[in-house]
Amino acid sequence: MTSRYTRRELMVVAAAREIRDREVVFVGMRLPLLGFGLAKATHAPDAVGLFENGVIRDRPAETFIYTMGDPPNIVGAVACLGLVDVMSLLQQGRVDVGFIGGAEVDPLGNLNTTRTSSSGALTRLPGSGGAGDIASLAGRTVLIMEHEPRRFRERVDYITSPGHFPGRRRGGPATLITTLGVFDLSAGRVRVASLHPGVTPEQVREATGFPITIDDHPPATATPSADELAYIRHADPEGFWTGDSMKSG
Amino acid sequence: MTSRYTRRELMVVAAAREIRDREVVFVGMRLPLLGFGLAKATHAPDAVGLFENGVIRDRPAETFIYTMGDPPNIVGAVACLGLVDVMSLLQQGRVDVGFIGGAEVDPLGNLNTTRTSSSGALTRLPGSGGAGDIASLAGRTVLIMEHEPRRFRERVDYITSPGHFPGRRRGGPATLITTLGVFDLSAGRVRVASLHPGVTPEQVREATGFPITIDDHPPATATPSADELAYIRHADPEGFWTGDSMKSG
Amino acid sequence: MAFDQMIAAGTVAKVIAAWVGNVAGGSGYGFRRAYEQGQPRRIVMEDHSNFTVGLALKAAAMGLPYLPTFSGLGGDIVRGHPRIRPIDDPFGGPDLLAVGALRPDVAIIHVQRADAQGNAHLWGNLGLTVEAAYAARRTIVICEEVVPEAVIRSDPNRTVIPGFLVSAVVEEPGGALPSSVQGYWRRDFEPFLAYHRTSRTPEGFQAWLREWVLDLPDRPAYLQHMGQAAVARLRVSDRRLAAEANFAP
Amino acid sequence: MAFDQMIAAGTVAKVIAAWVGNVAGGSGYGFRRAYEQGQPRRIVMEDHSNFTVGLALKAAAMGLPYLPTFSGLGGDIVRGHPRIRPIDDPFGGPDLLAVGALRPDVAIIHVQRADAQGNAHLWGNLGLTVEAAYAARRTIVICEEVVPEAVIRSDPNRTVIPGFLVSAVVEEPGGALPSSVQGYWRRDFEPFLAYHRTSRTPEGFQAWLREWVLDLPDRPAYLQHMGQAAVARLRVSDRRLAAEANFAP
Repeated sequence: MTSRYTRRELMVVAAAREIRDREVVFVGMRLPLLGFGLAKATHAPDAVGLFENGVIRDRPAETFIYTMGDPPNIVGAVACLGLVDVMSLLQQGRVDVGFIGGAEVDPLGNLNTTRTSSSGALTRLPGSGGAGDIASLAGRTVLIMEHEPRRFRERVDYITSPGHFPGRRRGGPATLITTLGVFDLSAGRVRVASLHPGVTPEQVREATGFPITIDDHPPATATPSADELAYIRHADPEGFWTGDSMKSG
Repeated sequence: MTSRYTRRELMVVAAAREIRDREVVFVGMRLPLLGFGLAKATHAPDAVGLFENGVIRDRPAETFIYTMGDPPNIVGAVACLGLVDVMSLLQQGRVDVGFIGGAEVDPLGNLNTTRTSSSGALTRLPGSGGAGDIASLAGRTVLIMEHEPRRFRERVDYITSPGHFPGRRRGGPATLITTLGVFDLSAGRVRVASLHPGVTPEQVREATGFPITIDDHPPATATPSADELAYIRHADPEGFWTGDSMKSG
Repeated sequence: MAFDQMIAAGTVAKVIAAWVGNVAGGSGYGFRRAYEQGQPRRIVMEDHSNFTVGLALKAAAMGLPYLPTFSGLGGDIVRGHPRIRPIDDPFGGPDLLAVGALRPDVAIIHVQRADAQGNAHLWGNLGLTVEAAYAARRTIVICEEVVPEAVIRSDPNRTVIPGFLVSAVVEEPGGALPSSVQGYWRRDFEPFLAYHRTSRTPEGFQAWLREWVLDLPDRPAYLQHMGQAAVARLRVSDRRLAAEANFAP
Repeated sequence: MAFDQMIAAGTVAKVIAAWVGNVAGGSGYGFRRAYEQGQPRRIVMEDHSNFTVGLALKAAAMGLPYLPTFSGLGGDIVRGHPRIRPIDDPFGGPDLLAVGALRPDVAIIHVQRADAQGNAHLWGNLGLTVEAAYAARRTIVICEEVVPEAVIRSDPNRTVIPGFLVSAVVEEPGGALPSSVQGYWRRDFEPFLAYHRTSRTPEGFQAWLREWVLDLPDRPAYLQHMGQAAVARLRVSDRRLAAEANFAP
């Protein structure tokens, strides 16, 4: 990480690049929300964003929002439907890409946000929210995680958001964006796509609780341009989501 | 029929009397719509009416309507939802009574509005509309028919709107209002509740294509009061529905 | 009535509907000739009740192969039906029916206003409009007015169809005539009566088809043929505005 | 957060939810203590995704024993779930899950305005509000304003809950604070952060409970305890009105 941008800002840029123009995106809060806004402001002006509470937007809210139900996220929305309506569109296959996070991930891209005993004691997490639905039903999913050994597990304790599995109807994890790099999950295993500037393969191996294949000279994740940073800092002026201490899933 | 009121006006009054106060009523067009309005204006001020297109009203439209989707039926509605929404409420069991009509009826209260060969040749009728749903799902149903031998059949050619049958989940035909009388169907057979003034048991037997039991001295259907007639003529000023030539189901 | 006109014109191979007729008179003569005599061509008829056809569209809208219902049990509509079959309740309750998804190739819907992206505001009578728009492979929105996107965004709860479901937007004021559009056009009832009379014979229908379809190149010509006086009489100029809804954040 | 508060107060025996936490910080400490340590009492947890809990309510709202879905296949939420089980597609497609109906005893919902009969106008964020109101045995509507019925009737498409489903109407301005109400109240984010901090320990929670619940007899006292300045800051005084919708017939 350089002094010019935080690792989370880099992750927002990586998230934005997962969105293609004209795609329908299932947007989460935090980094994906910023990534959606950034994609709209740059290479994907005609992308459309769905929120699990029923909101459909084709541009980010005018002001900072803490939750997707906050009034500024309604103002200027193209539609404000119910949860079942947008989930129905998701189930229909109308959503190209969805973003989800978790406390634990495994090589198949399974995510756990329900409960874990990885620390020895039982820890209860908040639960699925819409993540399990997005994982099941989106055209592809992008996973966003803090890269720590206890979070990268051979097998997650509980599959809240299913990754690749036999008989999957559509979709599945395409990309994993972490605090250390960007990984391709589309083939059902974890392959390094790029490492964040300054991150070494050894660091990644040590932070990953399962064997991982890394090419000899993996490319570096593209760094944020000045315009991209300007956008992010305008959207998250106090670094609530992109500051130094990222909150998990 | 006397000169003071038409037989259809009498039927509207009979229909209104089938509605109790505070009931939720699935309203059809024509006579049931007038009956609902009349009940509201008299003994059932707190009844609520559902229309199959999604409209919910607690008073009749201000002006005459030809169809339930006509703009005056939206103005002043308490809610205007979709068809599936009101049908869902019907399926939930939230509707106390529904009104339906048909081209043919049989002793179990089965109604046919789909197709018949009673005249020798095949005749196609418009179909169920919402009638089959009301027959299936309302707390009870009131049937409204022209009383003619070819319409009162031992077994209808096609059951569009099911009457009494083994395994019925709820509801079923309660009352049949015809151009000749009012009949109780609640026990799964046709029993005369009242004959319209001037109608003889012989007339009814001749006009009914199946055996029918009539008590020795059946009561006469209560005639419309001046207030009731005034209401009906205000609501249907040109006698479109209550004039001399009634249209079938 | 539109069903009947298309059938009588010989453009329809199959009808999937709960009701085919004329709100003015009941019977649709074109439908009857096709169904009873195969004139001008045979049609296949898939009969429904309002709720089952609504559920068939809703199933497609929800991305499901079917939806369950209790409606129709004990009747003939669902007997041997190509899209409806009996199923068990997996939780051990009474038997149900499964209504298979109906996914139209095209849905054509008329709304009051839409923006150029197809985000559509609709109010008044809803019926099955929203389900059809969600279910169809392609949805064409016809509107009274194409409005600036700020109008749509001022009230996202009024957007019943998000633009990303819409293939084309057509600005065609009066495009729904002789049917009504809440706040824009009254129903013109006379054409329903006239069509009912004239369509009684194939010759009458052909005369109607020539006069009202074949000889009129576009909608302005249609309105001109209706006559200025009729158009003026049907156009809504009163205002009964919805109560204010403040979306300020 | 309300979930967490009720659980930590020991008033909850069972939770049926997709997500239990605090929008400010993720974890709900009261929920964690109950789930992990049985403090102050054991709770039974029925985990869902947003869509499956939505479908459970929707099934009850539609009067059905279940609704099918593809969401959750391949994951652990649906494994051995008391309300979700695998089913066949009766039309021969891929396997599905059946989500059993969830019928709450009471739904408590907050809307902008309602008339004295409970006909309720709601705009902005919808989520699962409508499904809950339809599904529950009793629905209590809390509103910012009880308005004359003419206000509700001016815009029947805004009436998301018809009054005949409503058991009680409560006029309680600010009753949703610290959450937002579109057009009336901004979200007060600070209490979410403060609760997150203080609820980390049982003692902290008890202090919170005393200060914000037990020591405040009613909602006016709650608002007074918030302080005039906070209330003034949160109250929306701007106006961003929905575009006109003309309902004239």
